[in-house]
Amino acid sequence: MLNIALIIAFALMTIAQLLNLYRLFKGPSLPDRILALDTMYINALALFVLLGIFFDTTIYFEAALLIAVMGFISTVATSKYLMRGDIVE
Amino acid sequence: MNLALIPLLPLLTAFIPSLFRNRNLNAITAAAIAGTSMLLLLSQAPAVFNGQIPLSSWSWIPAIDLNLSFRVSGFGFMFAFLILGIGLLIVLYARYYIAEQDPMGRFYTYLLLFMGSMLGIVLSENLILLMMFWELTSISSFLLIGFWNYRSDAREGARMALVITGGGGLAMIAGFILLGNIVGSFELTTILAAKETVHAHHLYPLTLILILLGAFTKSAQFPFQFWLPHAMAAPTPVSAYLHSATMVKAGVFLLALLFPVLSGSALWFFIVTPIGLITLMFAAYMAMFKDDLKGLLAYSTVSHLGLITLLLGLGSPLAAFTAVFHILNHATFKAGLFMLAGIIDHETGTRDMKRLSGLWQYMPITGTLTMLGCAAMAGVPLFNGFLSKEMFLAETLGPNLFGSLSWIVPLGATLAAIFAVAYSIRMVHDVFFKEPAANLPKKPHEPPHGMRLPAEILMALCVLVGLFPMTMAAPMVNVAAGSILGAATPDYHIAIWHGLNMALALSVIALIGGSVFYLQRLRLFDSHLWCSRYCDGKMTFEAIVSGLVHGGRKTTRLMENGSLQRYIALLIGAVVVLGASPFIGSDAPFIGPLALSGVDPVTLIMGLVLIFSTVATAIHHRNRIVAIIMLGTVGLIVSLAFIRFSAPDLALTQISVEVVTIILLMMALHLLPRTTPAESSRGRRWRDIILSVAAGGGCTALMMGVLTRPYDTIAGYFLENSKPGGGGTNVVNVILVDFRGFDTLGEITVLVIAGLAIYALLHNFELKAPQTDALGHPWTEDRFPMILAQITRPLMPLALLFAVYIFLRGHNEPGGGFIAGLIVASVLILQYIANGIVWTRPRLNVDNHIIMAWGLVIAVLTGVGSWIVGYPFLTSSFTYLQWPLVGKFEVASAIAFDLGVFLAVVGSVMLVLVKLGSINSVDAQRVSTSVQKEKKDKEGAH
Amino acid sequence: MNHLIVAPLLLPLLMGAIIVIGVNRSITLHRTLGLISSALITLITAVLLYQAINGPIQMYVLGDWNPPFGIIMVLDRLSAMMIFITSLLAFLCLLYAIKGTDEQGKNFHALFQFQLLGINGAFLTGDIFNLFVFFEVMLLSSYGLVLHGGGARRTKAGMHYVMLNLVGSSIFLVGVGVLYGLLGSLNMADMAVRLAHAPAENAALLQAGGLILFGVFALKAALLPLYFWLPNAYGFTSAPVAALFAVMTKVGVYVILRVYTLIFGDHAGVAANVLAPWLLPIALVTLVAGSIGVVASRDLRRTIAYMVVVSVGTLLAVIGTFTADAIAAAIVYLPHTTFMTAAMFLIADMLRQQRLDSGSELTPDRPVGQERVLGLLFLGAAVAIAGLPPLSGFTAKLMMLMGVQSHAAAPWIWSLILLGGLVGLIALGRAGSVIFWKTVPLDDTGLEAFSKKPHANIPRFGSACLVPVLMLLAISPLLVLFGGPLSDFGYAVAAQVSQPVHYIEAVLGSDAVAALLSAGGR
Amino acid sequence: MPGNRWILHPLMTIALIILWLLLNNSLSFGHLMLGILLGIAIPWFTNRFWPERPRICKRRKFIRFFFVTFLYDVIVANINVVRLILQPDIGKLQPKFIRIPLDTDDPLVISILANVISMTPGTVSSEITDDNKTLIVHGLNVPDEQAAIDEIKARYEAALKEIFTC
Amino acid sequence: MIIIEILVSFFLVLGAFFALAGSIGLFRLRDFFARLHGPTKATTLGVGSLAIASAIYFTFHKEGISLHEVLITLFLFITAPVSAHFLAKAARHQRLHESKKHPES
Amino acid sequence: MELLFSTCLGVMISCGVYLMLRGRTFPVILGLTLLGYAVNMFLFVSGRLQTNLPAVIAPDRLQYTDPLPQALVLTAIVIGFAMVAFVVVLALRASGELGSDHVDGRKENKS
Ligand code: NA
Ligand code: NA
Repeated sequence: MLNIALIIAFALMTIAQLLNLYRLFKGPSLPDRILALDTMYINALALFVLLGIFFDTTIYFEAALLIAVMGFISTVATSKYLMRGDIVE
Repeated sequence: MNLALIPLLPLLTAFIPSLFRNRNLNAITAAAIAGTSMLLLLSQAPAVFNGQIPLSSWSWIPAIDLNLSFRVSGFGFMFAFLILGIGLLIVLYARYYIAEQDPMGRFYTYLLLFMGSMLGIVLSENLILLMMFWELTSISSFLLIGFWNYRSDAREGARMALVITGGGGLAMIAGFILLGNIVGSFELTTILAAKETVHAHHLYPLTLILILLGAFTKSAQFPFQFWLPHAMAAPTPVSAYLHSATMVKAGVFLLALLFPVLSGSALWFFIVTPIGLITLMFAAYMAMFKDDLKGLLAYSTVSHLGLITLLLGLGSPLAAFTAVFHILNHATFKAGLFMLAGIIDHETGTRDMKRLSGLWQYMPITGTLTMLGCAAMAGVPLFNGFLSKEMFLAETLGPNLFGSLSWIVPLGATLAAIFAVAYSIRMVHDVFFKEPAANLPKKPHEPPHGMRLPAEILMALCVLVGLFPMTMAAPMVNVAAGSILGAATPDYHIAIWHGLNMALALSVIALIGGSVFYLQRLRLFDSHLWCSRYCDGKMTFEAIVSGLVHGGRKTTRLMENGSLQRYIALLIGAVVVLGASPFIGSDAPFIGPLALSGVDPVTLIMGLVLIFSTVATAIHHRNRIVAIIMLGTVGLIVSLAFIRFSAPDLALTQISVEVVTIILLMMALHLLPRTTPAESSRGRRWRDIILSVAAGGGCTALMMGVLTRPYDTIAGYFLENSKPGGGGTNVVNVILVDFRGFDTLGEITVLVIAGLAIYALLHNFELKAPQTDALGHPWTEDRFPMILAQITRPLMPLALLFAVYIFLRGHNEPGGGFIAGLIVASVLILQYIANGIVWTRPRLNVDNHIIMAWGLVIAVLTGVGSWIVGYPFLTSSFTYLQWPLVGKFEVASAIAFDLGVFLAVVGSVMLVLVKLGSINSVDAQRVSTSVQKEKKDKEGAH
Repeated sequence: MNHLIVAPLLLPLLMGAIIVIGVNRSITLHRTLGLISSALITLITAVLLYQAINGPIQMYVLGDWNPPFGIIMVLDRLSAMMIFITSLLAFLCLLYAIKGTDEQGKNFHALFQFQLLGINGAFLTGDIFNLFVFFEVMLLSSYGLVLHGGGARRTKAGMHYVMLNLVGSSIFLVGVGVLYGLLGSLNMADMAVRLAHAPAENAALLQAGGLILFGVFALKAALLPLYFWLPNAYGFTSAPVAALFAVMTKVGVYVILRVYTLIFGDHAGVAANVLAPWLLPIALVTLVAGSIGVVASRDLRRTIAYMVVVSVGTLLAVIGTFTADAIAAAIVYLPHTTFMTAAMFLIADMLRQQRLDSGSELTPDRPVGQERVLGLLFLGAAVAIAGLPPLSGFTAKLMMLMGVQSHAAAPWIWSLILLGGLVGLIALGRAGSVIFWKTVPLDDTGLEAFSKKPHANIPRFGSACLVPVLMLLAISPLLVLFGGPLSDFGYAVAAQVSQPVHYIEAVLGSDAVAALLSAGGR
Repeated sequence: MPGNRWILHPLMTIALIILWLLLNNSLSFGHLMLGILLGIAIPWFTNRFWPERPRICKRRKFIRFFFVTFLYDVIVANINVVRLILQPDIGKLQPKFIRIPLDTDDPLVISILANVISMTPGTVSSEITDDNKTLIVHGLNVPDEQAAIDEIKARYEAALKEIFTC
Repeated sequence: MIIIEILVSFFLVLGAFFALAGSIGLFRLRDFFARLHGPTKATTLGVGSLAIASAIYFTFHKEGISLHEVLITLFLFITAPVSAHFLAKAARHQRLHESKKHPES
Repeated sequence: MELLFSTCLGVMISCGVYLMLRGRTFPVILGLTLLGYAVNMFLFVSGRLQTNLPAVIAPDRLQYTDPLPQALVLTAIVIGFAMVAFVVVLALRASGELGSDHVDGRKENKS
């Protein structure tokens, strides 16, 4: 049963990633693309968690946490690039 | 020992004359040095005249059979005597000739260098050693000919001489090595005795040709004759020395020296004889039409060298004997004549025979001397020139290998003799007789006696030898020829009168014909006009050289068009070719035995996502920010792949590096054009696509080949020893900080270097940032949005905690100093983004240089620590401490090393990003400098 | 274990770091530290060279993890010679650099130390991936040094150099990936043993791996068609850096010699002598192309840069015969060409400064300021480089000609090497006569031009600048004077290099050698 | 909770200790010690970056707000949003920017308010005017603008103001 | 034990569903500001519930409680709105709202 | 799996190379970064593709992936990062010095 749930979850997350990818390519605006990338980060994080359960290991936890941190930073930086151009000023 | 000194003394002490300002001191020191060498030489005379060959030898570089060994053969002795004797006269002559403003000391230095090298050539026992001196004469003559370097003709003459003779020398190197290998020794004594071996060897022709190339270029034989007349741009003393007794004679010396081993074959005859004959005639012909005194003498010299070559080519013992004799005679009268030409030039200010005339009444003594010299040159009886020339004519009549065409030789010889008489008469009559010349640059008068003395001595010798050959010359000639011909030496009686014979007839014909030619010279001049344009090889030479240069420039421009795109394409292409080459014609199966593992849908789709976003990066590369975002996606999926395939550490590193990279790229993009113009031509684009597909496909193929093959790896060792030996369960990290800690040390060094280099690049460098964004909107006023500031500040401690966590667990779980460092760095960067440099920089009041440097120091010292316990660098040690309550926990030196890594990462990343951030904002730079100033003040305080 | 072996790495590393810590201190401090370090390294490498000449091959096991598992440094005669050459050259270049060059930009001395670390590391390491790491250390600091001082031409040339080498680094990793994926080891000696046992069906892949690596090394060594970055990079960078870089291309040469005798040597079974068919022809073509560049270039510094290419072509052509005698000759030629080109770069720099506006371009200009001294230096360097007696170029060239004569391609090598010499003669003769003789004005009725005194405001060079150059030049006569011992050393090196079993035995012990021989290697 | 010269930032220290234990998934004494150590040490480093002390005056209200109101709203919000997203005809949506006049000028309060708004029903705070007087919020579906404004001000701003002002 | 499994499965599917919903919003909605809502809320909550699932799972499948997944959720709840705010700000800077029908009172 | 991985890698390398052959510094840098990712993956899989066998010693596990390539890739990633950082800054410097972001400093748009 857990496996079925996992498979479903994987399936849904993969579809989600594809939808993000669509938005990433389609745009049309830059904020759209950035938003898509940010969402991909968070979904990747979700995939890490799923993998952790699937493989029955906690070894991917830090990766998940780190990806959250880095996703945030990159989104912030990119948005600031759009608003100010100058990221570190 | 003193053998070696004869050449080495002038070489090693050459610098002395140029130490003095006083011109007399210059001359005296030079004379003293040459004189000493002369004495050393004469001390060998007894032995030599007893027919011995004094030898002395020291081993030097066995690998190239180079020995410091010298010999004084009779022939060598004669040459050395000429070199030193005439050299001494030249020293005296030059003292008067060289003008005030010319650096006389330097002149004598060059002269001594040249003298030493010449002596070396004629006294060497070892071929390689001889080769060294040979090339040395090329260098020193280059300096001598170019002495008046402010004159372009001097420069060109010098360079031409250098290239021709030096180039010939290169050919001769090859020839000598071959000769030495054929014989099995480079010592002349052995070589000269090995005629049969050499002639029998299949490389004999090649060897001969290469060596002759060297000799002919040096002795200005046709078709290399042209450099010599242009060497006349040298000061007359130089010409008198180089072109009478020394440099140009080196070639014929070598021919005579190797005569015993190389001569006596048809090949020798058919190369040497014609060359000599052509040179003899051609140069004599040219000499008649030279208006320049020195030009006339130069061509006459070439022609006489041709004569000697021809004699050696004929190959009979007597011919060789005659050659030796003529070498001696020619040296004497030609040196004198050059000096006289120099005197005339010096006292009248010109050497042009069109302007000179009727000098007799001003300088009768010089005139008399010139007449004597020219008589010798023309081969008038009672002068030394006559003796050898008549013997020569006699030799030409002898049978030779031309068979039915044998008559060509005497005919050519006689013609040349006729020309010689003609130009000799001209030199006397045009200059000293006819109506006195008007408008000469100077008022002509006799030179100071010291300047005339050398010429007087030489002319006296010409006459004396002419009158009493058997007493004056025969002994020396016999010894010299004897050392060449050995047993074959003819017991020849040199005499003025041999009775009425063909040779005498030819001499007479020459004298009469020459006079006739001279009288008819005006007609001849007209007929000669065509030649004056074409007969000078200089044009050809320069055409060749400049052709070489321009061809070179074209080729270079063709290859190196300065386009990086082409260079990268070449690199990729070259590697593709190299990598593909082994598979061409290899029948082994490409895919290995291992079965492929199955694909699950999630991975498959993620793979597709990776491919799509990669391609998107390439497609969107013109719209740069979009490309960056796509690149970010690629990086994200790559880290996913690392997780998928059991590499959590890689995923952690990849994701953090990737984000920092993206920030870096955007910071740069802000100061660069936002878009890339479409500028690649269609063809170029296709070329690139093909190339990149080849590269990518190649890598795919390689990887398939590798992945489908089994391999046994050293990995097992790491897995076993990680815990017991390295004290950590995360094998990857243990490899990094322990098994291969040295790599990691290098890796953080690279980071530090990057920091340094980037800082240096950005130092005192400013770029203007655009005022509006891509859509043309002005930038938002709100530089540091409140919300971000409010969130990031409390975020900082949390992130530090996380970093500590990642750092500490690194040894046993995924993580470690590097990732911790990147986390801290990116959180600090977040501070900068949220609050700006002006707010943040002073709050981290320590120079990032110093942080990263300390990282390195700590890492190194950790490694050095293991020396104390007697282990090699970087040997790790760890132990488990049992603490009350806390329990058992591990202390490993690797942690200290990892701390170094951590600091290096934080320091370098911060250094780069902050410096990069502040290059376009003045206040930011002000802050960072003020921070440094603060520190300086602090240091100043205590 | 002989800790001295890692001293040439740790000393510059530590000193570099210390200099960085003192980043805000005076340049004098940086200079002192840099000089002390370089001098010490030179002494240490001299000692190591002495040990290597008289002793067996030594190994330093880093982290006490025995090969093939840990990283090792190996000191044989070849590596010892290379690190000594490097250190000595670096010391002399630094002596020249502290006369102002180092102030043209930031962080010169730290970068210089790290440069030293990288080069020495590349020479000493016995591990293919560690070699990559040291390549990167070497390259990145060289990037910094090449661009030191800035300026448009220099930046552009530097950028080409950087980007090409970045591509090269990626290719290196691909090559290592292939080899590790099939052999499962990184220690070069161990790779050799495993390669000897490699099955036939892996032959093509293994050869591909080896040849891909050659692509990278060829870029470093500057072989055709991968040397195009060099003339500008060396011609436009600051003189001491260019002089130091005379040894950088030799790193490529060294690595080629090392990898393709040790790993892909005769004993390498399915991948034996994989480079043999490629190296000689490529090197000869490089020699020709370089010579063409030499005659073609209008700028003295570029002329010298092309001479670097020529010397690489010569070296690798000779090495390309893969015979002991030839390798010995190459070993004799290597220090000569390195030091002499370096000296010439420095001389060209002094000339550039003392001429009015044409700098090092070969166009007539005012008379050189210190015409006597510089003329003498130039003559010396030119004679040496053109391979004329009595300097080292002549003896080295002779030894190479004699070393390759047994090889089938000897006629080609001979004629091309000799022609290369002729070209050098032509180019340097022209250069010298233009710079020292053909001074303004251009009209040939020269007396009044000659009597013209050089203009004022010419920088004059004190002994501080001249001494390092003199010391560099002084090496040449020494190489001739002690040509006997030198050539013996050359043969000794060749004996080790052409018989890699010694190396393998020193690293992995005699069992490994036995295993190697059992695989049918010799 | 005022800091003293050892414990600069009591709240932060406590938070750090808890986080440390969470990270390590352990309550061992060793980790507790380490956590306390870090909890005290880290604020020393970060003090210069976070000099302000958030004053949570009404703790009980604070707890109630975040762990009852907020959590509840988040869940509701998500269900709403998902419903809106998944509804077949998205044309019926009435997205709108609404300007909310702010009664506080405390940056912390404003920030928290903005975030809370973003996480709760159909609204994303998208800009704070430069004078910090108005918060511009994007509503995914705003049939009645005034109602939305009133609810936000009453339900969140007031509460937050109360919590963070003594 | 079965309850645990049910619980885990529930949270897994729920979380994945929410995450997907967020992406659907990103995929489907008409203009940027509308799209912003999905990922900000749904995805965050979705990942949150996945984290809960993981926490429960590891608490009962490995020895000892495992709560560190909570950290992820916490972090996302703090940062997601900020990201959203920033993106919206950027979008407004790009005048995306002016092109669309966005009445501003 | 191997085929999928190799294909992805081939595509990455192709795109990287293509970008590196462009005439402006920025695409070249993008290409270098991309190539860097690809090459790292190449080095990584030289230890073969393993699912859920991380090289972290655990008492109950017998199989592990080959940790060595992972360590190498970590080093390579860091070095690659340093290089990209440097070349990015160099591109800035060049555009400042040469007044153009063309790799050859050319002003006019032709190739
Ligand atoms: Na900035
Ligand atoms: Na190089």
